[in-house]
Amino acid sequence: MFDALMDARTIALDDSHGDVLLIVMRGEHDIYTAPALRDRLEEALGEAPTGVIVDLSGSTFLDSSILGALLDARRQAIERSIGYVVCLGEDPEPGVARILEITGLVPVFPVVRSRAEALEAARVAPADA
Amino acid sequence: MFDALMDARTIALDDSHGDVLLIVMRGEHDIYTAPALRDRLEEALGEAPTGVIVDLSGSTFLDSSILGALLDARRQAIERSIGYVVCLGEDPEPGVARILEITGLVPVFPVVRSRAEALEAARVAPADA
Amino acid sequence: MSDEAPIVHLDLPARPEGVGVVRQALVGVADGLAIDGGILSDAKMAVTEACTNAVVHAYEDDLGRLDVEMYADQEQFTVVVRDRGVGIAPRPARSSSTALGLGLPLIAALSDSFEVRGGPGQGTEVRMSFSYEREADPADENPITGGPGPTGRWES
Amino acid sequence: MSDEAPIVHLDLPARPEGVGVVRQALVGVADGLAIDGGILSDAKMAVTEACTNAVVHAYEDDLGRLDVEMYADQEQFTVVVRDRGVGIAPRPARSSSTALGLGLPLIAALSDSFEVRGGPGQGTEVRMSFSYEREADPADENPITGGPGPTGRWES
Ligand SMILES: Nc1ncnc2c1ncn2[C@@H]1O[C@H](COP(=O)(O)OP(=O)(O)O)[C@@H](O)[C@H]1O
Ligand SMILES: Nc1ncnc2c1ncn2[C@@H]1O[C@H](COP(=O)(O)OP(=O)(O)O)[C@@H](O)[C@H]1O
Repeated sequence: MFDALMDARTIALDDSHGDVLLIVMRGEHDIYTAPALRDRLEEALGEAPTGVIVDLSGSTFLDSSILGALLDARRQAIERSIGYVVCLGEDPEPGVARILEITGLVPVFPVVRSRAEALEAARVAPADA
Repeated sequence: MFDALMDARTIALDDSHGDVLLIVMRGEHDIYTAPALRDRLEEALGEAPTGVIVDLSGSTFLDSSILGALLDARRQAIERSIGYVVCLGEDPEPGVARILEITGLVPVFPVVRSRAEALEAARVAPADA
Repeated sequence: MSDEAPIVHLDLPARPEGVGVVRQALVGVADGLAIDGGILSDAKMAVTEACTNAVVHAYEDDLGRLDVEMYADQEQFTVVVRDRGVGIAPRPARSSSTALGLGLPLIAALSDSFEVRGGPGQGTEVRMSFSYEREADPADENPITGGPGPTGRWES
Repeated sequence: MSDEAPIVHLDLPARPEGVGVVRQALVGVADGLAIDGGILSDAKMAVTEACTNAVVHAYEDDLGRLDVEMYADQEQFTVVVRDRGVGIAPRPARSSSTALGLGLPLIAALSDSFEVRGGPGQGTEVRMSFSYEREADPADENPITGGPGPTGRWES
């Protein structure tokens, strides 16, 4: 176990779930990694799957630049009628859970806890616009 | 899981192993925590058990002030004919393993990997002085 | 730690990669002060937002500096984030901007007290304090209202 | 990051709790530079030893300051640790001292190059560089010899 690996800020695309693409974020994310996240989201949405899940369960921190990127992607998903869900994991870090809660964004994205719930919800195209 | 808990620098005394006292160090340790470590070691050696184990398996970093404290305690253990072992764990952090290796201190303390080995070795009083 | 001199003074380029440096330094300070995990988490977020504003809004080029001081007294620790940039001023929303508009609301919601100073040509100073023990959650006292608008900016 | 200006300049009291702040700031810098875990680990240790020396040896009282700069270029990053204390000089080993005497040897073993400057009355500056990619382990080139002596000091 290397500190630097534990702390590594990674954004990986997981395409092993068929029609649903996962974007898996680990470590701390902010204005420094936001451009890479926007690229990845663009990529995932562009491959026009049934749905996209942003998996934050391995993430330890996110700021408002990340929320901005996630909300922009949500808008695009709605436009393209692609499912879009944020997955928080069962044991989220305060640096991730708190900002989602106090901004009231949990029902907006929506944010779910488990991977299973996320996969189910991502296969339903968004209702609202 | 709170960052601050994960990073917390703690030094705990574990007396649940009968005649062997464990000093369990978690997180990063340096000149700031060295005085507390010296106190704990003094305390443990003073209770005159069969042996003392310093458990570094949850520790992520240690510097030469900590080595100094551990070596002083080793000297005292030898004087008092108390067993003394450093336990590194099966998957030590580089911030702990590296300094022990490059200083050649692994055979000196001695340093062992598992808790079981440590308990066994700590019940043997040191041979050299 | 001392009440008078800053525990730490950081001076670094106002660039995206600097924000994490400030956050890590804050973790180091919090370690020394044995600060509660939830409060540290809030402080990391508020300080990140203040630094991000300096990185995103203060300077035209990427040569500007970001200046951060951390202080502690018996009741609270304080982080001051300062830039020498254009200052907070009414200005047309840049269409290219990806800023959400949640920075200052988050600072208000996550700190126990805060102060923003400055103006055009004076740069900006954001001063945030965090009590070691909270009587109430500041996010209840300064709640974030509204939600994302159709343009991407937050609307309250 | 820039090759010229320091990525970060830290100024803090030369006290034990400051050493962790510098280490955390280094982690933040390393994050931005995507530095290998093993090299970061070595850098944390070498920088800790240099800061500890400033804390332990440089000043008579606890009012002195510790000054740290971090730079990066294409091949390596460099950390400069500076104090304005008494300077490195031959002096009687204090019997009360708990210093092991491994600080400078560890700095030599863990950095790819280093330099110590100063002298009586001039303070001390330790400059350590760490390559992003190593051809050899510096600990093989500058091995630590000897072992703990009967007085508690390291003997080589
Ligand atoms: N350090 C700063 N320098 C200049 N302008 C700033 C600074 N901080 C904030 N501002 C201005 O105040 C506005 C509101 O800031 P904030 O609430 O943090 O939202 P955001 O940064 O997401 O736009 C910004 O859009 C910007 O115009
Ligand atoms: N920043 C400093 N200011 C003054 N003296 C120093 C400084 N750094 C090192 N020294 C002197 O050099 C000696 C050797 O330092 P070092 O190898 O780091 O071992 P240690 O600090 O464990 O004694 C110290 O004992 C001290 O006398």
